[in-house]
Amino acid sequence: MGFLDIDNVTKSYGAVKVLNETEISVEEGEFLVLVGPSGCGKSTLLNMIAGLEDVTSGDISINGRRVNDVKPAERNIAMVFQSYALYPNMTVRGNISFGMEMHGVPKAEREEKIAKVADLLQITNLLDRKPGQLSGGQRQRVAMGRALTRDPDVFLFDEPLSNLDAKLRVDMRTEIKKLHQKLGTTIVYVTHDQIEALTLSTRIAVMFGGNVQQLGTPQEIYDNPANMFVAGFMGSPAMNLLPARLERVNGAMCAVLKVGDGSTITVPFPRAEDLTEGADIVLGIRPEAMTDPEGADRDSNALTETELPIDVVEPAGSDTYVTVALGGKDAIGRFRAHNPAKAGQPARFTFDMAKAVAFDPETETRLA
Amino acid sequence: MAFTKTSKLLATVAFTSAIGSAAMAQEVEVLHWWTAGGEAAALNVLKEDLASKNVGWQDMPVAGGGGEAASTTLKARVAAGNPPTAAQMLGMQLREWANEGALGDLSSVAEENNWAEVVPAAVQEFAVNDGKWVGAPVNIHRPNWLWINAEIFDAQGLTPPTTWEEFNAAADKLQEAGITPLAHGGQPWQDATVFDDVVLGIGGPDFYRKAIIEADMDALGSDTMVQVFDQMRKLSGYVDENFSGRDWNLATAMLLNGEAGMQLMGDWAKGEIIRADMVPGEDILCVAAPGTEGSYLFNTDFFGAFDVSEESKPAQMELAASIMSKEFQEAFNLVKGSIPARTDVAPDNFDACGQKAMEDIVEAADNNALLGSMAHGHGQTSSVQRAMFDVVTEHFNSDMSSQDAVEELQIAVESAML
Amino acid sequence: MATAPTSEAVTAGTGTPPPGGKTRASVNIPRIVLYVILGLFCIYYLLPLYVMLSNSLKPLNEITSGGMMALPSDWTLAAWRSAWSEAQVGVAATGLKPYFANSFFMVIPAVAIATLLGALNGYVLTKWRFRGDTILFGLILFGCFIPFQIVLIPMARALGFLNISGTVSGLIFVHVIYGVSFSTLYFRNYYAAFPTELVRAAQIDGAGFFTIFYRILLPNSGPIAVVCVIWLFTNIWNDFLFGASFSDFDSQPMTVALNNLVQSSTGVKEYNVHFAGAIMAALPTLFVYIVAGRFFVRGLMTGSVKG
Amino acid sequence: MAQPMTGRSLRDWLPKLVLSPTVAMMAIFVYGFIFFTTYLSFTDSRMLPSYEWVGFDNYATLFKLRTWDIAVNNLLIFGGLYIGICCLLGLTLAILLDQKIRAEGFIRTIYLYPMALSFIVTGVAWKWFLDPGIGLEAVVQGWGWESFEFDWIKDRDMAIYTVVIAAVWQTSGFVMATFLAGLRGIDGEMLKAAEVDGASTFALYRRIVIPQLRPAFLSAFVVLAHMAIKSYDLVVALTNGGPGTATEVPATFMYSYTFTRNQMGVGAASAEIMLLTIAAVIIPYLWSELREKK
Repeated sequence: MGFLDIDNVTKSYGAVKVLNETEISVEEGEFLVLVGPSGCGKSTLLNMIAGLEDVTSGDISINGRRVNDVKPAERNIAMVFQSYALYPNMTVRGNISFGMEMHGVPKAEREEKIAKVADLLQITNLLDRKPGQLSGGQRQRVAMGRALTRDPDVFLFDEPLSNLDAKLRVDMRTEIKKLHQKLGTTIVYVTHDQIEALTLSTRIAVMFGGNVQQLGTPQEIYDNPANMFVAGFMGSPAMNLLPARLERVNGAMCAVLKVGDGSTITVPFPRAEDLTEGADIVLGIRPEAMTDPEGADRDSNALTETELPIDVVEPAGSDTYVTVALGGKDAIGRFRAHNPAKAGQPARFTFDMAKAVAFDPETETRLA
Repeated sequence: MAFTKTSKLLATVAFTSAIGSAAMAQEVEVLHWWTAGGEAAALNVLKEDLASKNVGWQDMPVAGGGGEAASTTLKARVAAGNPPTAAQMLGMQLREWANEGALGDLSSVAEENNWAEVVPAAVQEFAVNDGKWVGAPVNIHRPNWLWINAEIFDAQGLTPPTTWEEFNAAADKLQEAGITPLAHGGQPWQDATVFDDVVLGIGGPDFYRKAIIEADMDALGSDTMVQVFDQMRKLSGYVDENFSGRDWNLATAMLLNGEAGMQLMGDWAKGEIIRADMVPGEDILCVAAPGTEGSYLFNTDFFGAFDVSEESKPAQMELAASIMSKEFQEAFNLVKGSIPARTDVAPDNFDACGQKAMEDIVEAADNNALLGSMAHGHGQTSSVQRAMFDVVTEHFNSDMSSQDAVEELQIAVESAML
Repeated sequence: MATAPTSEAVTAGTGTPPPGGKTRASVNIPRIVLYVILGLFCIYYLLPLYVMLSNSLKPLNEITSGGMMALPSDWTLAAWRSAWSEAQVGVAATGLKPYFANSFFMVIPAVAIATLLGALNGYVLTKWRFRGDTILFGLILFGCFIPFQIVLIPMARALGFLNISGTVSGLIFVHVIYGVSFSTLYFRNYYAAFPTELVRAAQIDGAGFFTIFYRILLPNSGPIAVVCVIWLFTNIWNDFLFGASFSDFDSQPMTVALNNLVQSSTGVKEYNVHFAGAIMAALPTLFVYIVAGRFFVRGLMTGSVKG
Repeated sequence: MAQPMTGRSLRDWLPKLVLSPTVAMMAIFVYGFIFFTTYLSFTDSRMLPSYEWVGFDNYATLFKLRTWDIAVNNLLIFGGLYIGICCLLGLTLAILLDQKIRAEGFIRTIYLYPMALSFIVTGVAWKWFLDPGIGLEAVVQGWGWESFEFDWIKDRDMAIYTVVIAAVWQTSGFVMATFLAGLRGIDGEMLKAAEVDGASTFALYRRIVIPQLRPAFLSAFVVLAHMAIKSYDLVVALTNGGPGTATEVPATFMYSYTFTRNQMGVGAASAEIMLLTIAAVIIPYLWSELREKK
């Protein structure tokens, strides 16, 4: 039993089920990120944890207490909203103070806490302004300040960074992470941005279609995606998902892929050793496992080098992305910067098959 | 004059009545539509008279549409179970409310004061329902007057017409002289006032009674009725082109300032005449509408007494008694232009037209020619009355043939009586 | 945007550049034509007011002698004085003066209650949604369209039954009933655009149903409240049918008095007094329009327009 | 700590409790009364309600009445023109006023003020103004244009249009305000984008702006439809149904039969027809509203 338990929870609106039987257990101090495309049920789940939406069936408990029928205010949680939800008619001070006021905190204590939080977030000079006079980043801080005064059991974040511009988003991301490290509070954080999920979390729940597709550490999710959806959703550029056939060549299991010109390449695939020979699979391989030979991870035990014709070259500063036709799809490989590869010419590739995975094309789940 | 009489009365009453407490012992709430100028002031006479008897007056005026708005209010008040002590009503309304069983009984005060002796029988027909006095009449108006601009008639060498043929001849002559023969406002009740006059003038009192009051289908469809509409058609040619929608008083103004030669209108027009510093009977002649000499159309304002609680009844009786007092009847009707509803008020203070009306009504009553005016709520129930209005107005404002009008009239009346 | 939806949407709106972008040229022909057209429409809208105003400043004989469209040749305030305090509007010659109080006693509570109820309804219908709420809203909205003529008699019965017939309370009651549909419409549409996250944040902050309403929603409802108040004030102030039917001798509103002043059937018509009275009777509403007119457009913009 | 169960049920019930007075009022004073009227329309009620069942007699009477035909026709003419012209004029004025006009607030108030005036008396001013003998026609002829004619109010075929003129005067300012508000709500960026795309002012309005005013159109339409159907004061003050019965509308018809003519049954029947008409106009609106929300 964890600190925050989501036990077999479902949610439906009439006949429409938006969240299927969901089980998540969060330990104290964990930073759980719920990630998925819009409509996947992540915000619904967060709202149910907050008590803003009713649970259709199942139980939610926080700190050992079943909270299904407890008012949001009494769940000892704090929430930061996507739009920050600052009360436009109140000053920053009023916004931060409102929750404490509602909980009957004496004025002196409120003032003290406001001062502390404002100091922590460096918004002391903004306390007497109205939200309309603040920039996006400042509003974000105020919203967090409001949450911080609560000393909650659980912090809930509902896409708090999505309204900020790219630079500010990165800065605030770091601040949130710092804050978590400093306070050690349990956090449930909803986002649709997989980078946020990977950078912030201690654990990630990838959600799609009302189901948790995979729950695990960022590393597990990234390296061993449970299915093709997770594989495609997490990581950027996305994992290449290439139709292939398993064949045993010289006793070693290999993946056979079609190349653009109709020929095939065969790469040894030790991870698939236990799978059926002759089976059609979808080979999942991340761009950083399809590199120029010099860029390959020399520690890997499953490197294969081959030559492939390049369709497109995209220099991206630190890396160069090259596109080749593989298995009837466009596959992206990551070369080092300043690589001489040219579109229309063949180039040498190194496949790091230790990092490749295999999916069942029918069920889309990971086979190996 | 009215005021001296009232104050005298006030003095006597103050002398004889209670050892006056300042607060009114009783109150009457009176719904009426006399809200403007002289008539409202005249009603104040009644209020003060009651005050002298220690009865307070709660004024509930609702004007509009010749009592239409007040009648709606009255329905709402009755439906709410909160009727006023008394409400102003026209004859037919009084009858309809009495038939609904909403009215009380003034018989005791009526007997005490011998109302039956002094009120004309035709008026009593409305005031007495099922043997009970249900309302007190305030006045008797005569809608069948023809008002004539004496100066114009002199200048054109005309004499007041006594028949519709004479009227038409005079009108033709005025028209040739570039004067609008008939000042008229195209509103249904004004059209109907004229229609009443034509029916009575052409058909005579018996025909009027049959066709209008009894709504006899044969009479309504008779040749006489065709002639009536023929005459209405002629009249529609004697009005100016902008007559439609005009208020009656603006029509009277045309008569007064010489734009028009004649107007068919009730005796309330006298107020306008006097206000323009002219003398009714001299500057503006008053004669019975063509062919109606000897007959008298009337409409009377009653105060219908509602069936109020026992404790309010004494005040209600006081109110009724005050209304029927000679003093009030005289004072009020001098202002209103009508004549008292009791025949024993001395005519001395009335103007020439008033005095003529007081003579005419006696004659008409003797000849059984004192008839309720359809246009003014004393000829037919509201539904039939309005059905008649519809046809008369429609005919007057279009080129409908007299034959068609007669047929329409029969259909309309029949369906309204259902 | 979401933090300050109301104020910002408003100011952003007024800053909209005129489409067509023809503002730079300071004097040009289209611009002059534009002002001429707008001016002509001003005349159209002001003409009846001119007729009323100029005739209210004339002696009566100037009007009845045919000079209805002309300016007064003999200016006088007598008609205004008469309409205010001297004219006969019943047995007593009190003018309209005493009836203003009656109207205010009726209008102010009725507007306040109907607005507050509408605000609460709008709050529930948008922020505490439940199954069937939209249909319920539709049913409430239909109340806007009920012809008053048909409710007169049954309503009279109901008022009698409740023992408030002929009282100011009765009139307030009736006006609240038939005003609440409109106020609910306005507030619901307004609150629909009001961010629900604010309500959620307040819930988490520990605010209850009513606290959220008066601490969070109400302080941000200025514009729509103005729209609602203007609409209700105008309608209730100008109502005649209910005022005439459900009032008593001591609760008759302004419009009934004005009507009594104007609609004498067989008395002399003092048109100058009528017009003076009419303008006088409209002054409170005109005042509300002029003072609140700015907010009116803003309120409509953020409220009823966004369906 | 609050008892979970009571806290829960109160939370569930409180919003509904708050809504309940309104719901009760609507149930009784709108729907109850509609039901009552429906019932009356099948009875022989005359001066006051009566409960004698007569089936469809009142409807039969109603449909035989020429005045009713006229009233319904007039409502169609009046309603159509009134709503159409108000929308067109309101939109035009709103667009004109949206061109950064100096003294906009002042002009706006002038356009809006007629809503504040009661028609009890304004009607008289209009009546005079439209009267050929004293109003516009007389004035223009006085200026020397002898052949100028404007006598619609006296003309049976044209009188209903004068009602439209006065009604438009009263409400078009309000519609203008609604549209102006809608215009101000349109995203400025989009207009800039369209301008960059090379749209002419006309095209800009026709293709970009006006389509976005749809909610404003609907709001205006509801208010106008409500006013058109309830146009009682206006007609009474201006023409009182005349000349003849040329400007009778259902609202005046209904009032007249219910209260003046003491044929409450027929009045109730006409009210029923009116309610059905209103429903026919409003329900599609509500339907589109509801659909949008889902």
